[in-house]
Amino acid sequence: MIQLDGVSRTFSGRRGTVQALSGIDLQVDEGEFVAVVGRSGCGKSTLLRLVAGLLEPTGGKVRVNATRREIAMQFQRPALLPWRNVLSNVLFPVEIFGWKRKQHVAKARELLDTAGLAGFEKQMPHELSGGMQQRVSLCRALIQRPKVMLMDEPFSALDALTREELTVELQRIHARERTTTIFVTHSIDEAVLLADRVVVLSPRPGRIAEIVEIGVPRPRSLGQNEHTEELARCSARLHELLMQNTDETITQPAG
Amino acid sequence: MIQLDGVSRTFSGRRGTVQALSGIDLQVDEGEFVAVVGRSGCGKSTLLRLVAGLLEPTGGKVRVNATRREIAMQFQRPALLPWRNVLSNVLFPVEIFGWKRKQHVAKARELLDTAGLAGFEKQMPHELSGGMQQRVSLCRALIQRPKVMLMDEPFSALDALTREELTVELQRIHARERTTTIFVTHSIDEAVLLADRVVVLSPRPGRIAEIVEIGVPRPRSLGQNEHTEELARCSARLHELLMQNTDETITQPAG
Amino acid sequence: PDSSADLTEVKYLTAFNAFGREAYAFVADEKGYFAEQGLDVEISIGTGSGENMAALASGAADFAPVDSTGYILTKATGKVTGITAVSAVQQKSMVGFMTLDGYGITTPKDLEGRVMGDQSGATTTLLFPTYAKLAGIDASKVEIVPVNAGELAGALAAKKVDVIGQFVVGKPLIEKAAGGKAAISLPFSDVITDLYGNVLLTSEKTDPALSAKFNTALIKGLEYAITNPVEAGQILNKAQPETDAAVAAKELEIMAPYARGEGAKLGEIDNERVSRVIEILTDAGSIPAGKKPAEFIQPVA
Amino acid sequence: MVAVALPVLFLLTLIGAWYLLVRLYDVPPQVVPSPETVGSELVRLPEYLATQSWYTLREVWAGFAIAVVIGVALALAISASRVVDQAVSPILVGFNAIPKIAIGPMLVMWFGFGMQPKIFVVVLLCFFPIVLSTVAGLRSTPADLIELTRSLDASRVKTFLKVRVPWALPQFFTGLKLAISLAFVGAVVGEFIGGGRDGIGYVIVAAKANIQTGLAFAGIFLLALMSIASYYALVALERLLLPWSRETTS
Amino acid sequence: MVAVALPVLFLLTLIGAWYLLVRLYDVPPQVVPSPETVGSELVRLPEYLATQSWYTLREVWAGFAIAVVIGVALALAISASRVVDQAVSPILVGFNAIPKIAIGPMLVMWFGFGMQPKIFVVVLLCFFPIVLSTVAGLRSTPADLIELTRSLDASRVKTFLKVRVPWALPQFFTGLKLAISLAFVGAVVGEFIGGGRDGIGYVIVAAKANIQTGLAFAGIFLLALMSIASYYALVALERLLLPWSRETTS
Ligand SMILES: Nc1ncnc2c1ncn2[C@@H]1O[C@H](COP(=O)(O)OP(=O)(O)OP(=O)(O)O)[C@@H](O)[C@H]1O
Ligand SMILES: Nc1ncnc2c1ncn2[C@@H]1O[C@H](COP(=O)(O)OP(=O)(O)OP(=O)(O)O)[C@@H](O)[C@H]1O
Ligand SMILES: [Mg+2]
Ligand SMILES: [Mg+2]
Repeated sequence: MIQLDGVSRTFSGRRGTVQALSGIDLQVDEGEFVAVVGRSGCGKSTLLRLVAGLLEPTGGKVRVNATRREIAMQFQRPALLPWRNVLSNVLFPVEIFGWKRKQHVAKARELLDTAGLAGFEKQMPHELSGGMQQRVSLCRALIQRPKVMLMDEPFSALDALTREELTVELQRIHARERTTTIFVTHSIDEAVLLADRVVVLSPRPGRIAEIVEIGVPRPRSLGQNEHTEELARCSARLHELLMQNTDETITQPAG
Repeated sequence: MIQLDGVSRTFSGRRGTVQALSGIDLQVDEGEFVAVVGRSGCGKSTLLRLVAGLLEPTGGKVRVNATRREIAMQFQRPALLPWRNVLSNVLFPVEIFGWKRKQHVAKARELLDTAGLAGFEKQMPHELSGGMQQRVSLCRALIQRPKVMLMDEPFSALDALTREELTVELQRIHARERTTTIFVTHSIDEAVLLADRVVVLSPRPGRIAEIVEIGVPRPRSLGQNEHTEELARCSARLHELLMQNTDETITQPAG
Repeated sequence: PDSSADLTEVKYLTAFNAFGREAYAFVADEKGYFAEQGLDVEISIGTGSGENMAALASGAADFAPVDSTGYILTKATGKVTGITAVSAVQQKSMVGFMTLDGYGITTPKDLEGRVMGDQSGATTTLLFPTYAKLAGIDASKVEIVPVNAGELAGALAAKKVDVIGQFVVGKPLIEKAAGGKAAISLPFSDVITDLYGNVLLTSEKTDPALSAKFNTALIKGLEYAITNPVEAGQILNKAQPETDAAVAAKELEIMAPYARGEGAKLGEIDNERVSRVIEILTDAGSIPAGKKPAEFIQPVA
Repeated sequence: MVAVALPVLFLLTLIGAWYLLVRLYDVPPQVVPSPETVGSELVRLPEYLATQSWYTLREVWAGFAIAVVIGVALALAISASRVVDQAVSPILVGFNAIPKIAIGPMLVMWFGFGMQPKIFVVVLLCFFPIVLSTVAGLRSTPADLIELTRSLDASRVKTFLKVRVPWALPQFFTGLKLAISLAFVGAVVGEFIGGGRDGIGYVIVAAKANIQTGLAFAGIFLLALMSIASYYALVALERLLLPWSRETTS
Repeated sequence: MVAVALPVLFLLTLIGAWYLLVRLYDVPPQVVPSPETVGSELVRLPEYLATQSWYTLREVWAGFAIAVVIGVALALAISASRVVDQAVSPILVGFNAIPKIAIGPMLVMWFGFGMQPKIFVVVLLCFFPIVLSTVAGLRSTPADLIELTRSLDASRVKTFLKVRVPWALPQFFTGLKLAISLAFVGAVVGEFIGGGRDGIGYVIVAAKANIQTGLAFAGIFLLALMSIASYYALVALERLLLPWSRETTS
């Protein structure tokens, strides 16, 4: 479904050059759920942008076996349109795709409901809390019913409880629709809970340090499960991998 | 140091009225570290804004025993100035206060260093990743050396490792400077690790559900500690409290 | 210029723009007539009677020619104060109508039923009822459309109007604007004989000795310009390259008889004729009765 | 209340100052008339002045409407294509510098003395701020939002309609407010060079030529009044249409 | 390269079209001259035209500079205080509608026939877009950033200098670009009503009155050229000073 061959990406500006990603080889199969973890600034968002076709790689090849419209991207920042209320922000992709608005209003309300935003349909984005804005943007991505879902820290502004609820919901959707998903997160728990494989990126330049397979059947939940041990093992391994990267000297933007 | 008496706050707009906070009584003593947890949208940011004097309460009284300049606020969103590079964004409060820029450049660099942003001083905000922007805004708040520090989910966009490093740093600063701190977070671990007391807000309207005392001596760290049991107990209690709120029906903005 | 320290500085405005009819001031300057009188004259371009009178009244300019009729009308009705006429640039008024060959207007009578374009506030419009009465035509049968001075020639050429208010000296320019078509003028002086053309105005506060010196030089320039129109046209063109030397020469040729008039000295202005003008205007109901020539002119010695 | 009381108060102060200046400095009345003269002219010719003002107001709004259509079309073309921008913008700037007085002969030749030439001048004077402000607005869309539309594979047209245009509206309104002010200037210039005896601009110019300074100033007063009314009509429209813009800024 | 080539190409196309139109429709040369005539006039009087253009350019930039100072000061006052806004803005709008033709006598009375009255008219014509755009820019600061300055207890002045003003700069430049275009219009109007015989605007008007249409168009051409050059000087300055604005928008 998604294939990256030796992909690298450099940003060059007036203030020097930053190599964000280097030599990334990754294949994501149809229906697979891949989590990406790595330190802040290691190139996770850049990776998603490359897959979404929003950035061109400066080296290597990115191939995605889906049309642009079949790929949904949830950005790290909510990116809501300030002149639209919550409901019509969620319906934005529907309008862009030229779908019938009427047919999707119910779906949008349902999504907002699930996200705990029932009753806020008419509010404007600036009247929402940070976490609420993030949930609106999640609903906006989900209404597309995409074949490929790219999520950039979708739950970062949410409390543990809402996070859990939405994690469950996400697993349900993934089970039902077999959406190929790349999910960037800072939470190892989340990664282990949701993903088939977890990609660990090492920072500057972002390289794949290791890919950890989570061989636990679904549906999963943390703590109350016969596979607790396996999950704990994966978590520990991920921790360890992320720790390793600390030793590496943080490189500066080459001037 | 900080005293809230029966504070409530309502937002009324053309799309109805939302009661964000109601009947909040809270006292924070000098040097105390208070964490605030609660579901997304329950009024945590509103609480901080009230303490910072950025919002007027619609009911009750807010008293803070510090001048405005002695209060530093880290916002939920980075709010960096797009025309200033990283270093000069960090130095922004210095300029506003009319302090000597020269004397603070070293301090700013040191903070950026600690935050893992060495070498990025000259980059512009839009060239940074989400987490990097958040760290810049943290440095900007810290350069004030405030008596009162209000932090709104300061680590939400950071990976576990960076988070841990900065938590340690924050504890160190708090131990050294005795900064009175209110710290909004979604991470129960973080709350338990850092706070003297954890305020649990129940959602809509935000009320104080309970205040949990963390009676564990400092410095603390998770897992490798003789007080593990006590910490675990606190965590469990907080989880439980947050869970309770789920039952409450989520109220809508009254139309 | 280095001797300008001991010259008296004088600000002069042309009547309107820098057409050939204004060349005499440039000639006086070029030939050194002003300097002879100990004057350092700065020639600026006038933008019309009203502006010129306002400039003189406010002291922004020292001398400026203005159409005599317009001046008397304005001053008699109290709209301007503190200025006076010292001499006459043209003994005979050059105001009139102009039309093009083929438009079917050759006599005043032909004006009836036609559309006339004229600048608002122009003497032609103001005096048209008087003109009509003396010429025996029905003024109410002529429609007057206000047209900006700069667009008159174009409007006539495009036949948006049949006839325009225009100084007789405007003939060569109108013909040029019409692409060479012959222009026909109907001068007011054919019907109303006593009107002066432009008179030289100055503030009532101006030193008469200065007025006399300036007038002497200016009239000397006028004499030279109408006697040597081709050279005068070139002098003008040298100073103001926007002008057309040939057109200017032709204008001056047409102007010569109007400047000289019949029997008077060049530049002369006298009470008797002014009182006749006042009579005409009083009869026409344009000015209140009882005005005296001395209120309008202070001829130079 | 206050929104009306304040400018009226300020205006009265200005009129007082004017009165004093005219008195103290002995300004000749043919240069600046005293306020009473102006007032008495307004009272003397109410009907005539109303008719002429109404004529000008119609010119202004007709020309303004046309300028909005043309201006927006040009702005869309310019911001949609670099090539159009580079080819057209300099020409537009140069074109805008052409003195309107210079096109008098063409106006008279093409249109005669009706309302059209005046509307034409109004359009010429006021389309440029609309173009410039709209282009600036269309270009100021945050990179975030454009990334969003790109991720949705939105067509250029949809991106324009759904994101760039709404985002540009506040700046577009700045352009409109400038344009309506210039439209009044245009109407007067049009009435000046376009001939005919209609419109308050004609009244001003004719009165001035006849040294009826009082009447000229009365006309100027009415012109200013219409200009203020039109401007604040746009301000009201902006408040009505763009509450979000005021709510998200501070 | 392309940035210059394209408009030149487009201009040549326009000149070609002009040439053809004049030929095909037999437009009388006294209304619209052919391109050759205009060219030959440029060649005939290079020195005179250069002197007059230079005079106008000085007027324009002097007036523009003054307008920037006045405009910015007014904009700061208006956006700093609601009272000032409500008292001054309507007056400003009305004031801006005053036909410049009507103030000719006052100009001459105050300033005489030198460069000052023209500079004055330039200022009158071009300060308004600066005020309006700057006010709009100063008011468009995101609530986020103002909250930041409030949390730092920044004074109003510091908030202005360090946040509002930088944020307003892109819109300020839109105002400047409009203003410089209007400054050229103002210079021509000033030269027309202000008397004197200097400046390219005077050349245009005088040449037109003398039916020297070729020369008038040559003047217009030079005026347009200066206008384009000035405009793009501002564009270049904007690029130099505000890279962040282009980098954060799309
Ligand atoms: N400016 C505003 N106008 C209207 N309603 C507002 C405004 N600001 C906040 N609210 C409402 O107040 C409530 C509390 O918001 P607040 O931002 O304090 O939540 P929070 O606890 O910080 O949430 P999060 O964890 O998602 O950041 C929300 O329901 C929100 O919709
Ligand atoms: N537009 C840009 N211009 C210059 N450098 C950029 C740009 N975008 C990203 N970078 C750089 O690329 C690197 C990776 O950025 P990216 O946003 O992909 O990080 P990330 O892994 O998503 O971090 P975070 O977890 O903090 O969001 C960073 O060092 C950043 O400075
Ligand atoms: Mg990221
Ligand atoms: Mg919040």
